[in-house]
Amino acid sequence: MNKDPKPANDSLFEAPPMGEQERMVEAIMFATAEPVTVAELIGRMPHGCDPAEALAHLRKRYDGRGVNIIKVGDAWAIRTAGDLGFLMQKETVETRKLSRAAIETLAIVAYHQPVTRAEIEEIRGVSVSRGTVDQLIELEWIRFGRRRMTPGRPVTFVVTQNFLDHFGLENARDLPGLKELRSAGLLENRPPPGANALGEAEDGDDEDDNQTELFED
Amino acid sequence: MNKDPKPANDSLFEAPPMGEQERMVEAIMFATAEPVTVAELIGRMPHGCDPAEALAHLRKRYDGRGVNIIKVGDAWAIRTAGDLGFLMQKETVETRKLSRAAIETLAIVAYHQPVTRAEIEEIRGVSVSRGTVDQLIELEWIRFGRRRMTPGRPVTFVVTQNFLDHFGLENARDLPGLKELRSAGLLENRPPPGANALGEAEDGDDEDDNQTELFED
Amino acid sequence: MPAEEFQEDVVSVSERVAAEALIVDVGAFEGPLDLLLTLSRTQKVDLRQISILDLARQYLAFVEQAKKLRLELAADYLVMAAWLAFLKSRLLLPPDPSEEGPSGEELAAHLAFQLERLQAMREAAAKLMARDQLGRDFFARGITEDVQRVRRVTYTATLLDLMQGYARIRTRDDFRPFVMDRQHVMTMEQALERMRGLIGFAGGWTELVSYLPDGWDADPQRRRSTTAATFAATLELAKEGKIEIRQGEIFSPIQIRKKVPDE
Repeated sequence: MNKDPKPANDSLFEAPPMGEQERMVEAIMFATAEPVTVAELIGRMPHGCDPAEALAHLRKRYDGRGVNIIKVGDAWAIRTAGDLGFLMQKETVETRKLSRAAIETLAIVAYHQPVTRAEIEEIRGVSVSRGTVDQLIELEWIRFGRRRMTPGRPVTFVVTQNFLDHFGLENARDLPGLKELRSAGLLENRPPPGANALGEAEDGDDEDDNQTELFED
Repeated sequence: MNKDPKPANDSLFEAPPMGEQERMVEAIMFATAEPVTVAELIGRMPHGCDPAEALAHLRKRYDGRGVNIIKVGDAWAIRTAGDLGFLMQKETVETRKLSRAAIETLAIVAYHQPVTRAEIEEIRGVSVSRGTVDQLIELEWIRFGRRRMTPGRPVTFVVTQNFLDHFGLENARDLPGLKELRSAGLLENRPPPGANALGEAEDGDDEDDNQTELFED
Repeated sequence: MPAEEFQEDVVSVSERVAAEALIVDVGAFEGPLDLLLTLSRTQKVDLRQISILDLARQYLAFVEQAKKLRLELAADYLVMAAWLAFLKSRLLLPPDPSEEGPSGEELAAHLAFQLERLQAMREAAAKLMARDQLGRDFFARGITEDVQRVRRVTYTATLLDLMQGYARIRTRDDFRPFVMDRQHVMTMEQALERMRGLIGFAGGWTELVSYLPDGWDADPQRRRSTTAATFAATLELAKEGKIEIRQGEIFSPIQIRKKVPDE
């Protein structure tokens, strides 16, 4: 016999005070290594809570501390302060060294997204090996975006939240030097004057068609 | 590419201020996958630091917060505050239809209250399992009524306010009688052929009247 | 500077290229555009002010050298060489108004753009990799707690369920769901067995109705069931080649007769 004085429906009750909500957000954020969205917080906290406001308070509280609350895309995460990395050698995970091709491809996806394979190849001047793309996808730094509405409907690549998290970016607009590159016109997709100036653009396109088929399901 | 402004040999310099040390302890405790001992902290922090003191400060700082610094053996760890453990559970509510036995039992309680278990069994023609009654009580749809003043003083069951709320009834007398059920097409219009198996329903439609009496008080 | 560090191998190659006129080391380049970018460095000017004409000359000289040394150049290097030779002639000769397509200047400008863009992306990549990185410079929570999933089951019922439940009890005998009334049903198997015995006598066309068993035609339910079963049985027999079926027109009586084996 459940003599619970409270009816089942929490929404009848007031949300906990903001200080309590802040504690709740703090607990949830500390519990996980992954960034947490406000929607997730809402889902886990009692009815009527305002995690966005609690987050703002919490963020201020951790300002200048050993760990900070940072924004990653549309999610939030606690990360150690950047200046304390030297203490953490023990935690450093030796990551696979990325090839130059992979690093450049990653940068092109980040700065030009959404970008097709053909466009990456056009920028780098060489074909992009499957392994390079696979490696970046496996790292969960890039993912497939929408198909481009051009002939062949090529698939595009965009960077992920993991990418933002890894490089400590709030969002892709914060990429270093993005504004300068844009104002210099270097992020434009300028078609070569006349057709297939480099003679290899043709191959690139073909490749893309093949690839498109591969991803069709 | 760690732009550490400090030279490699720390020992020549003074230990960082306590506030800094606190940040360091905080970052290490946050990022380390296991509880950390003071000895480990000493080993990882710059020369001359006093992690024990920093830890004491930090501990105070987290007092009453969403996460606390707690002692695990002779090591220290950041853990969710005990009262917030419920946030680490995600409740998924699954709604299931009540079993036929439970619905029938509930219906009998509603139409015949106050009713004893023996009466329910007599009406249903089968025994009522303890689980079914418990389930209805747990749902707060039925509760114990007064004991019947008959030999053995059996306990009776009545429906609750929750029951009325759930089914949108003002009171149990609002439940439609057999006649109404029939005219609403919920019963076949044909009168039961021959005698009723329950022996008590031979009065057919008169039953409704009986039932009404039951609710008269 | 991290950008330099990132470019290290390229820089050293370009230095050698500058110092020793031309050493053909194609393996160090990622294709013709990369080679062109490296060569452009020897001009020691801003990429925006680069002389594409000089660059084309340098590249062609590179390819000549490779040929002299009998080195195999990949096809795309040769394609680029041909294209640059064409570009060179366009840039040197006065424009021919009869010729269609983009001018030499336009083509040169685009090549300069491509080089500048590639260079810019390389610098951007270096800046990106120089950022603090998760798990290297800053860190996520080491001791994570999993969210436990707790499943809570709530039960529900509607007023209709309740009323129907009650009605079901009170009128139990009205409802006989799930009990097939075998008394009034003839199965196809039963009909088939019966027909097999009878068909031997059906030499001529006989109406199907006449095969219905006695005592099944009074009750409509029984009649329906036996008609359906018998008809299904005759179809089965026709399929086996034992009988023939005919019907004059729609809704007219169905007739059957035994099929003579040698027919």
